[in-house]
Amino acid sequence: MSTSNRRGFMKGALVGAMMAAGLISGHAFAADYPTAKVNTTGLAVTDSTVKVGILHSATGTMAISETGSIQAEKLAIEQINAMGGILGRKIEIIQEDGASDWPTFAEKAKKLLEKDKVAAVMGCWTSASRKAALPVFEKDNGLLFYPTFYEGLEQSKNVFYTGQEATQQILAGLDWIAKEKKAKTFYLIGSDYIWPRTSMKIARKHIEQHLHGTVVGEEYIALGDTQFGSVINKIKLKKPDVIYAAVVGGSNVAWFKQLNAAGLNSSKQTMLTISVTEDEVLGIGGENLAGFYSAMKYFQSQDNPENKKFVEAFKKRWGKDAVIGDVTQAAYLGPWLYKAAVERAGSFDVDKVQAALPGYTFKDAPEGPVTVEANHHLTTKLRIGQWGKDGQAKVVYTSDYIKPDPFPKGYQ
Amino acid sequence: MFGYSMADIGNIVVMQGFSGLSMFTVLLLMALGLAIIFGQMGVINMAHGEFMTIGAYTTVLISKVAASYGFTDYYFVFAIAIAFLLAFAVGYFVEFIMIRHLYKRPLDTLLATWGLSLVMQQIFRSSFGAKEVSAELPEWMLGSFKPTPDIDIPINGVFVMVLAALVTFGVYMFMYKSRWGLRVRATVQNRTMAGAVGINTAKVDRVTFALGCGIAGIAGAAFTTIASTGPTTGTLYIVDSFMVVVFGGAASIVGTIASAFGIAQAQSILQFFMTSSMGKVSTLLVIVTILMMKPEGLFASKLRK
Amino acid sequence: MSNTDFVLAVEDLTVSFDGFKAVDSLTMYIDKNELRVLVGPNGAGKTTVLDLICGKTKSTAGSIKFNNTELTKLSEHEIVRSGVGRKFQNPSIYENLTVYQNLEVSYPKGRGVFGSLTFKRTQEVEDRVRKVAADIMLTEFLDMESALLSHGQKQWLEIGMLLMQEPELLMLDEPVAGMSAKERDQTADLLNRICQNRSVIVIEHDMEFVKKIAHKVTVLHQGKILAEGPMEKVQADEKVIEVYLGH
Amino acid sequence: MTLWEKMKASPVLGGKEGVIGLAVLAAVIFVILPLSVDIFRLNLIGKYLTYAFVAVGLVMLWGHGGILSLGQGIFFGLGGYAMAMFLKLEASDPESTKIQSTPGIPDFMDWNQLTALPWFWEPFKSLPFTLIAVLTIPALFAYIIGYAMFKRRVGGVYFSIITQAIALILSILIVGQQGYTGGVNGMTDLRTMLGWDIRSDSAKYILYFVNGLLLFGAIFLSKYIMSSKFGMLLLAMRDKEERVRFSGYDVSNFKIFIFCLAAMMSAVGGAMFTLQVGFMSPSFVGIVPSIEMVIFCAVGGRASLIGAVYGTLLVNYGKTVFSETYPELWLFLMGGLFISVVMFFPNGLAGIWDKLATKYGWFKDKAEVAKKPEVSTSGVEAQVVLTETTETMLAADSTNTATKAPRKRASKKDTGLESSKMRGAEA
Repeated sequence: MSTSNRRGFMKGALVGAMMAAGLISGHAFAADYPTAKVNTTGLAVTDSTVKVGILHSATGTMAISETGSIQAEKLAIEQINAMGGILGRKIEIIQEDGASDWPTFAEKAKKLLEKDKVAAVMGCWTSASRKAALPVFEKDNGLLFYPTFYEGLEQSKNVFYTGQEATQQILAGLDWIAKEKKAKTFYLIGSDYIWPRTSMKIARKHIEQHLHGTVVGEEYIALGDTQFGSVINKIKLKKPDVIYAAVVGGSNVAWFKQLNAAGLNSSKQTMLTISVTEDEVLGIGGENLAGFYSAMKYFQSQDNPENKKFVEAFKKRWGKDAVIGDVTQAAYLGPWLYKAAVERAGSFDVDKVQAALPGYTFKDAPEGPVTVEANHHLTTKLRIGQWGKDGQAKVVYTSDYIKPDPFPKGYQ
Repeated sequence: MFGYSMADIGNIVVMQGFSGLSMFTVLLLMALGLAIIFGQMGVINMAHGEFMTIGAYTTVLISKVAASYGFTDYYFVFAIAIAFLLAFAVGYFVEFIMIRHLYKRPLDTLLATWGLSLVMQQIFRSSFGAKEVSAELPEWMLGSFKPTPDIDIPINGVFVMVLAALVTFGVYMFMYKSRWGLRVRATVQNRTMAGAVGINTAKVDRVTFALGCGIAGIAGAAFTTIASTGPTTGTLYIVDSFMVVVFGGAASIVGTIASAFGIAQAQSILQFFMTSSMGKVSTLLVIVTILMMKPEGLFASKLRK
Repeated sequence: MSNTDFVLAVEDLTVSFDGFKAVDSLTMYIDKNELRVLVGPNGAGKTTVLDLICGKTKSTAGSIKFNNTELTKLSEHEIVRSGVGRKFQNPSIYENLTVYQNLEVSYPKGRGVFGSLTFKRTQEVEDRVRKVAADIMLTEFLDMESALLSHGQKQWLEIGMLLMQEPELLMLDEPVAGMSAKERDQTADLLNRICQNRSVIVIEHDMEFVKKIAHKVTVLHQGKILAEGPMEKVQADEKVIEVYLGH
Repeated sequence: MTLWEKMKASPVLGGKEGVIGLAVLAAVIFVILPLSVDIFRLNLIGKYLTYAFVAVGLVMLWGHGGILSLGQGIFFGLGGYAMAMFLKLEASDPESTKIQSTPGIPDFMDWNQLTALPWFWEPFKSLPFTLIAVLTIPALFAYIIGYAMFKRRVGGVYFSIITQAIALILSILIVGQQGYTGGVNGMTDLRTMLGWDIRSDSAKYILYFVNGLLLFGAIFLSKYIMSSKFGMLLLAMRDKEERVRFSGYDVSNFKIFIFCLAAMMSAVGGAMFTLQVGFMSPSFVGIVPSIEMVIFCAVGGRASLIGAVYGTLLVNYGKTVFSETYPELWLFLMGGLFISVVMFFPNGLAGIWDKLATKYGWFKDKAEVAKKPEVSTSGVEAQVVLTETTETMLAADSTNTATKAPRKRASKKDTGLESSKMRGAEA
């Protein structure tokens, strides 16, 4: 990592991480920050602890995706606690299950904010769960760190979005594939809900207006549908240069398996997807993905030292078979950003924390340095990974820094 | 279809025909076990999808074991056998502790098996983790068979097709050509009478239920080749399975076959000409409309009441 | 078909199940206040005839006229409302309700959705229930849950439920099945009493009982009428003897 | 007569036990809960109580009528969406949506490139229209479904599975037509109703009480229906449909009516849900919530109106508590609860109460007890023999008729299975 101003990491990921963060912020002691001063709004902050909520689906269909986020957030919090916590206060986790049910997210968010008075919440995964919980955060003036790449069109003072918004993930990826593969015709396919639809809308405009290409087909699959025979035949008929895919959940696995079986493997067909991370590969199987591309801001295989350390710590904590996808890494950023924000603000008060975070650059993020912008999204790079049979992606392209633009002009 | 060559269209027609057939066999395999449990026994088994998931996880586990012994080529045959046995055994046990107390309350079996499905999902999650997993497929099952350079026939589709044919044949032989089948049918038609002529109806029930579950296990194993395996995978299949069985006329295995065929062709064609999600909705609407007009399904046995 | 003076005129009635003709071109007329008994071996089509008249089964061809109203096009409840009552082979009563309630439910008022919501137990209802209860010998049991009645009493209760509707035509499928000898006698009296102002069709196997009640007997065989007339005449009919003995 | 005596004698309320049951429920909902929990929990309970509308409807439809609808989520959703459309329009005034390409339309429409409000949204600018729509749209929908099915005598399991399929279709449609419906996200961020902030604590209190009153309204209405001839016919249809038909009743009309009524109750629940929770999403329309609602009813006792309310509260409270305390285990507990209720307590909480009450002789004279819910493990289709109606009818009997004697038969001390066995012996 060239931008890193430090050298000589100590062995052992945990110790390394402790030291790393320690070097940046300096050790803080609770005594320097009396509770009455740092907590003026009645949050669950004592002289020795601060309560933070984790709100993801541990059960239901979304548990498949959200488990990684829970693990990353817990790991980050344990590391923060091991190096002394935030302003000398250990983080106590209160974990709630959103049960893959959007209203439950709202209910649990309310419970965390109103009953437990948590100082911040790491959570939500799907847009629907965030949309359901958002009014609660806004009304109770809570703080949410949201890890998933999403469709944008949102900006709340109560949320920090640690994943990419749609334009960050889409535009540079399309530029790359159009240039690299000389692609002119695109087939867009996604699951039938807001994120794929919004993403495809942006992709279509970009393809038509900036790349001067053609969209030869646009297709949406009912959530949970597992039969792709007809869709694949339509694609075969249109023979697009690139399939641009945003299929999710159980459908995603079926999509790749059936695509491959129908002879459309990477030797015949270029595909760029924005919905496959290392987590999904577990279910799809590397052999069905080999050669296809994903556009993400992070891949587990990145070989910068911060990432190596992170991967090692993650596997040590959650087992050697654990994999880390884009969202998992973004979830890992949440607690660290929160820690930095509180320390910059010198207070746990939500308003002060909110004000303190924009402008901060987190240099030790596994993906590489990220900067929090005034619109509460992160400036990040985009990477294109090409999947191998082993279920890991080789990073074949890394973009420049891309500023977040949740309300992109000309794409709405 | 302007702008495409005749050859293109010809190829698509062939492949589309195959994809309709392939969907047919998938639906059939999904529904066969339920046709026995729901159609013959009247048990509304909402945990049918979870029995399929048992088969799927079994296959995944065996593929892992096989891989570690360098034995990946033909493990699938064993996996299917073990998936059947395991799902059969669980079904046998479930019948014994739960279902047999509920035969006279069919709507209650729906609620109880719903509870069962929740419990099974959590068992899967606790044992295998919340994330999806995949079975490593043998080399020969990947890719496609090419009669001409432009036509791809998916091998896993062919595999599911062959398996569905075998299982259907097996079920047919069992139900209509074996002594056991005779007992099953006798018990279903007139329990008291069957008991009176010396059939152990309790045992027949148990084996029949377990058999239906075992077939679900086979289906689950086969579906690892085309779809996902996770704790909640079963929920993807349950409604389709019931639709097939009900649409076919619950008590008729021929009906189940016919209805799987009809639904698959309709959905396959509609999804080709409409968007996938509207194709699915339209298919369901057509089924529901037909069912409203002909509630007994396509192949109801006409009885003189 | 032309109009007739008969209460019930069945003409050329046919029904087939998958080609099997359970009732085959049957023609039969029932007079006012007549008590007709249908006899015949099992599978002769007796119950099917009743099913056809009351609309439970739809005919393939032919006509059924009740007071010159065509019944074949009407639905079950319309047929009942036009004055036809039907008792089933197995006593069909509401076991969770009391005898009183069983009779009350059968009272022909408040038969629509909103009528039933606003239905009140008036003196008229009360009187009618008591009168019918007396007819069917169940006065003492009015407040008993009907599941607790004996088999014979259940049969009577079902007849009583039909009487509540004051039908012009009453059809009874094996009303004395499962009854003791004494109950059979009581039932015979009951039937003789109730057919005084209505027509009754009875299906019965017990020839002794048939003799006690029948005005006329119709013998069915394979969906067709084999013989019809007074009991003595029918009993002497050679075809009838052949069918019964050869059976 | 004093008021107390009048109430006791009322066949609608269900005798002494019925009156006390209602009084206790009223005390729980209107006094005990509001005094003992904070506004957060109370709002949560208010949310649970919106499901109780569905459960009460199901008691009539399923417990008494024997018609198991697995599509009650459809109506809950329709009611909820109707209300949400009104609130969303109010929240989308041009001022607060000025950053949109088309200000003045709901945000999700703007994201989906709609540039004008669809025609069918227009009337939802009016609250009176919305309130009428909450009741009539689900009823109309239920009428169409009910008419198509009951006139063709689709019943039992087939009805259940077809309603389930309709629930699935509707949820796919809502998700698919996101420009008009908000898709899988639903309609979120609802704030005010005619300028009144529904998210404030005071509004939550008020809505909770309104919800409670409406629920009591639904219960009273149901009790009235159950105690009328209609209620008796409903039971009769459940057990001997053919007989009812041949007593001159058009059975399908009765079924359609009760189905529509249950649909309307569900819809009121849905509308109250939207108001109290502040959003509506397709996750209430689909298969899972529809089955869950049946389970609330089963846990409470499928034939008992009051039981249904307690069942709803218990299951949802259990869900909340278990998922807070044992997030990894709560499915085991829920699944186990459903299985055990069905297998061991088919009459749910109401059945347990009856057993206890019988054993200790609370409220009942033993003769009446004999006619209480009999479940049946021995019956044909899913049957429970009923509770309130028979009992209330009996109460009415004792005032109207003098012949009490036969009721006092010695063998009727026991309930349930024992007594059905005895009946076998007597028959």
